Amino acid sequence: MMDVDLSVELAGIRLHNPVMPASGCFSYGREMSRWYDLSRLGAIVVKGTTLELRPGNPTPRVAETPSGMLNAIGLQNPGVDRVIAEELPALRQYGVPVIVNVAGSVVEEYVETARRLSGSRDVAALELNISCPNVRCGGMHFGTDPDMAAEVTAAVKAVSRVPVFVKLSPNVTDIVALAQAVERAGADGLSMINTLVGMRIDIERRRPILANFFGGLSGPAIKPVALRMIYEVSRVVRIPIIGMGGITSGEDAVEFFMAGASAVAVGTANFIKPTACVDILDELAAWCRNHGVRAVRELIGAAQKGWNQ
Amino acid sequence: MMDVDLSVELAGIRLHNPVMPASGCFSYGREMSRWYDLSRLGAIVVKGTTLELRPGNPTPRVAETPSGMLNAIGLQNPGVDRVIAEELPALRQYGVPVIVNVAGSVVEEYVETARRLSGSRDVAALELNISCPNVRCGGMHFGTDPDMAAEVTAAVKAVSRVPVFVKLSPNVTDIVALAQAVERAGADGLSMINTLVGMRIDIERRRPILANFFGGLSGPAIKPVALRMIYEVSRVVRIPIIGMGGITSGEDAVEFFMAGASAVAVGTANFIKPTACVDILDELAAWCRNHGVRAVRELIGAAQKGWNQ
Amino acid sequence: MMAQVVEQERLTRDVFRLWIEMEHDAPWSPGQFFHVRVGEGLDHVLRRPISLSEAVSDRRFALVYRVMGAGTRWLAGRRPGSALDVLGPLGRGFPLHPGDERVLVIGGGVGVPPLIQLAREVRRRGVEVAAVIGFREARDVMLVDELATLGPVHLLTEDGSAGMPGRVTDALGEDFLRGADRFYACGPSPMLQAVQGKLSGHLPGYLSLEERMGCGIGVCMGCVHPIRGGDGSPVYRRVCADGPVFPAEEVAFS
Amino acid sequence: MMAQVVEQERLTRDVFRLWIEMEHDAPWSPGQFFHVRVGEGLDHVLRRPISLSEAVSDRRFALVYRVMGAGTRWLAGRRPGSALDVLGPLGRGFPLHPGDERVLVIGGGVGVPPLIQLAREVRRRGVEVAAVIGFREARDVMLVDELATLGPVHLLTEDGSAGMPGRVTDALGEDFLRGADRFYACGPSPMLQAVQGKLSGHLPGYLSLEERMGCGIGVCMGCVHPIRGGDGSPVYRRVCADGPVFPAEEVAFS
Ligand SMILES: Cc1cc2nc3c(=O)[nH]c(=O)nc-3n(C[C@H](O)[C@H](O)[C@H](O)COP(=O)(O)OP(=O)(O)OC[C@H]3O[C@@H](n4cnc5c(N)ncnc54)[C@H](O)[C@@H]3O)c2cc1C
Ligand SMILES: Cc1cc2nc3c(=O)[nH]c(=O)nc-3n(C[C@H](O)[C@H](O)[C@H](O)COP(=O)(O)OP(=O)(O)OC[C@H]3O[C@@H](n4cnc5c(N)ncnc54)[C@H](O)[C@@H]3O)c2cc1C
Ligand SMILES: Cc1cc2nc3c(=O)[nH]c(=O)nc-3n(C[C@H](O)[C@H](O)[C@H](O)COP(=O)(O)O)c2cc1C
Ligand SMILES: Cc1cc2nc3c(=O)[nH]c(=O)nc-3n(C[C@H](O)[C@H](O)[C@H](O)COP(=O)(O)O)c2cc1C
Ligand code: FES
Ligand code: FES
Repeated sequence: MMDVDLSVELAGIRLHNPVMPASGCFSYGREMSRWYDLSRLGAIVVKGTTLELRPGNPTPRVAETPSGMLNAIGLQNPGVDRVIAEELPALRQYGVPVIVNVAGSVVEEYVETARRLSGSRDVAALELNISCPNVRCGGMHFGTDPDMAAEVTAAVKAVSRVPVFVKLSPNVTDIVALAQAVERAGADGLSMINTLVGMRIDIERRRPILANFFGGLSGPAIKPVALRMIYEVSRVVRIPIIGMGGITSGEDAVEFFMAGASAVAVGTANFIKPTACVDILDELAAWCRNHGVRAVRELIGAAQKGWNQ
Repeated sequence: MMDVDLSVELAGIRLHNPVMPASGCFSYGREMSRWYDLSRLGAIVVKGTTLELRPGNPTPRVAETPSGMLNAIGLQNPGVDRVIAEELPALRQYGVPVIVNVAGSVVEEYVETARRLSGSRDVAALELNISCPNVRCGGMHFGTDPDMAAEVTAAVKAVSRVPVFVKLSPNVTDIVALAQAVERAGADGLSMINTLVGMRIDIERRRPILANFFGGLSGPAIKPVALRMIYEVSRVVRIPIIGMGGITSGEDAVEFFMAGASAVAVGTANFIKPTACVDILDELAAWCRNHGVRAVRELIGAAQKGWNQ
Repeated sequence: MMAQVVEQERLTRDVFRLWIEMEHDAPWSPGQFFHVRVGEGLDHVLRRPISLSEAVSDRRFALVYRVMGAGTRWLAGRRPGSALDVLGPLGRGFPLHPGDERVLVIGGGVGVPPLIQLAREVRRRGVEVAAVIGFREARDVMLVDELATLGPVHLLTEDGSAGMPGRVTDALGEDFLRGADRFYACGPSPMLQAVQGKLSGHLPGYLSLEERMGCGIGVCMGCVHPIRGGDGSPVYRRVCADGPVFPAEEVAFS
Repeated sequence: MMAQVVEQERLTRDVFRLWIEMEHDAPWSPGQFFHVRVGEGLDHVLRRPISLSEAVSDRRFALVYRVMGAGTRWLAGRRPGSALDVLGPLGRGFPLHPGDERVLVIGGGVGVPPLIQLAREVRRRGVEVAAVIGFREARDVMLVDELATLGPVHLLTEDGSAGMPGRVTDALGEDFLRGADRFYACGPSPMLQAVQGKLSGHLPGYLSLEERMGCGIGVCMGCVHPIRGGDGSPVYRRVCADGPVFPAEEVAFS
């Protein structure tokens, strides 16, 4: 049986394999450790963390959609200091890089949260979630304006001692412009995609299902949008992309690599099956073996050459 | 058994019921007439029509995605003159308003196509498909820039003797800005949403499945995005909205009405079942009866009042 | 985890009892739930939480569910012998208190099923059980026999078409509560809120809550409910992992 | 339209023959196809086109398919008695020409099945049929018996593990073509192109094309193939409604 080299490098961080959970679908790992050995993961990506504790949104917070789901959790988290003190140390034992997803409402909040996190020995990289509404700009999202996205990226880069990934929102006219703006601002990598904004209506009660009205659409339904955006962006940036959006199988992961991702993150699929990440990893390895692929790295961008070539 | 009033009014056009096919999923009606009596439809919406014949894209033109599909037909159509001469007259016999979807690459093309169509007695309204790339602006889409969208709308309005609906693309940061721009430019109504741009990769062949690389994502997968956009837009515009995006059942149609649509169009569901439009109409009527709804009009925007109210 | 469907019984026009057999023994307690995968393919990405209603061994369980939407409709179509993908039992069930001599179980609609196994466990410990159960109308009534073998059952229907007319709280008079040590309630939110209103300060007890769930295993924060902490102020806690059962006095309703 | 699964036979490791019985009689001709709904729920919005392989009445048909992906895998799991949602027979099949005395049917892989009923219809009219069929290797070979009762069968495999080594075009020598009035070919695109290249100018015939389909009924323009019109220039025509069978000399390959 051929040995497949699953390792990838992301902004100087070597991952023993390219599969990790997506932020918000893994909490801080404690509960998942009951379902499998977390050291099998390529990296651990934890819940969106803010400077202060956030209670999150009222419920219902989740709704089902065809091949997908909506969530409006509202970033419930205990705040960065408790995350550093109480959550991250427990992840040391697994010996895999920990990436902390950082959220905020104003640039200073991102910066301060990032500064504190990057000072922790438990943090290997940051992932800036710039899909949150910027309270200063009337709730407009950092992630939809290239200038704002660049500003928050540069500010965080200035204080961070670890690599900074910027997580892009798909709810934009021109994802390439966003990606290029944050690359120029110093981002070490990109995570894409975050959720699409959607809604469902409870027709019996004649109101939105989610208490927050709108929520983020994730799961297999959004996979084609994620692949398209990764394909477009990876053509023009030089920084690596962590690909996500509807991955539920090893073949899905292969699709993301071929579109241009250097690693993959698994979100909603964890709700289908708690062992999704490691199952996908096993399927990916098996696929490579069956297809004579010696190193998963070889797949990155393989479909970029395109059609009829 | 209670009699449900299914009629709606769209920009002065009275429809005996609110269900119609979505453009491109019904060709010019001839084939569908073998599956059911087209006079049962609220309106007929035909394929995107251009000034000159268009051969369309190479194949593969379609691909399946979870709860959805991608298409890159490329507007194959015989050109406006043949449509007027050969296709539309056959639809007269059904006695329902015919809406012609108009596409183009430059403003003048839209205008001339619209002028010729609006001169035909067989055309009740136009639907401007502004998702096509504008060749003058380097392929940028009319549908993603409010100024360009307003310009093409105003130019078509100036020559059209029939109401003009503008079909909005969901691939934008701010759908509300687009909707308001075309409303100000004189649009009589909106159709939303067109497809999301997506892609799939054939991992065995290591290339995009579609010969065109990217395609438009439609079907149930996009329903939450469509509902969200209709909900947002219907709050701020006064013109009616034809809602579409993943409708496959009467309950789906109810969701769209409650989100703010005044009529619904059915696209991809026609491929699941040729009789989708009339089946959905029957289910909608049954739902209204079972819920004591005397007129489907009452449902329009019913979920706008929102949660906890 | 794969389980096998052993039996599918219809209890009322829209409620079914599904017997499943797990591949392996699973620790369980009354009040826990299973997170059940529904449908084939990727159409439904969310599992459905259904409470454990009865356990006849450490691997054979009954789930009683009402057909509400697509997922439970699919479930009702499963036939004996077919495989079912379930996670569980999950969550924290009803705590039993040594020293209790008489407890009340209070259930409404599909909140009744989880009380069956609870009442059995309580009886097994020699504790007396009285049940107060409410349904909309006569044709919704179910599981009375199962409870009647364990103690007195007070049945109510909203329209009076079976048992006494009224809601469960109407049966919770002072006389009735006398001598009771604790209550356990499961049912729709408005019922739980009414029970809490009626009994708080009179009788300690537990409420089993319902919220829409994502993961069911504590990682997504989808299923939270405001629960009063030590300082009395409500914080969102996870129904799936910290509950579904919480001490009644700690549950905040908005 | 609902049909019932009557039988599911395995022909090779990954090819199955599914017998279905339609609710009503349906007019059919060899070379037409069914558009088959796969899966439950909304996961798969596109039907799968599968050719009619055999017709034993106006409502009982055989479909022979290879398991390729999720849809055909699902199909292979259908058991006798279960319902199947099919549209069809759709499209335009193989035209038969009065006056023909000897025809060739040429098939590759799962392009062979549609030739069975075609060969039967041809034989029924007293026309001689010779079959040239190719497969990858011995374990893929199927349907030889069905064809052998109708006329000579020339079997080829790419690796020579059964029949002659080579591809179908290797059997289409001049000697072999002598006396033939027409050919009918079905198989993968490269095979059809090779057959066209070999036979054009020598023998008139038909090709049955494959394209990814949306609607299957002619409304979406998803399934087009370039077909030469009267002026010789190719225009996109619909495989589902104008085909899948086209006169060989009109088919353009890019
Ligand atoms: C801890 C817990 C235990 C439960 N135990 C039982 C039980 O024993 N018997 C029983 O009949 N019902 C029980 N329910 C409710 C049951 O989960 C829902 O009725 C069921 O999920 C509806 O699924 P559906 O696909 O039929 O409906 P749909 O409306 O199609 O479901 C769509 C989505 O909404 C969710 N949903 C809809 N209604 C509810 C609800 N009331 N509560 C939670 N999620 C909902 C579904 O899980 C799914 O994610 C329980 C709920 C919880 C939270
Ligand atoms: C007119 C016609 C007749 C056919 N007859 C037969 C037959 O008799 N026996 C047989 O085994 N196969 C036949 N095919 C091919 C068959 O349709 C595909 O193998 C099948 O659709 C694959 O579905 P899947 O879900 O297993 O694969 P997936 O790859 O999961 O399918 C995904 C999507 O791609 C489409 N697709 C994938 N491969 C093909 C293909 N080769 N041709 C067309 N669409 C494809 C599917 O229809 C579906 O929409 C025919 C195709 C056409 C166009
Ligand atoms: C319940 C839930 C919570 C999420 N929380 C976060 C978060 O805190 N920060 C973030 O950047 N993304 C968050 N996401 C987005 C995911 O990380 C991921 O980008 C998205 O869900 C697409 O991947 P998927 O389709 O595999 O789920 C969340 C998604 C879900 C479903
Ligand atoms: C095969 C296909 C062809 C389409 N062609 C057109 C078109 O010509 N013009 C247009 O405005 N929209 C076109 N659309 C978009 C649909 O009209 C509709 O907006 C979209 O598919 C969403 O609806 P649905 O999910 O019900 O399909 C097409 C969609 C499909 C699937
Ligand atoms: S359902 Fe995910 S935390 Fe409870
Ligand atoms: S598949 Fe739609 S036109 Fe042929």
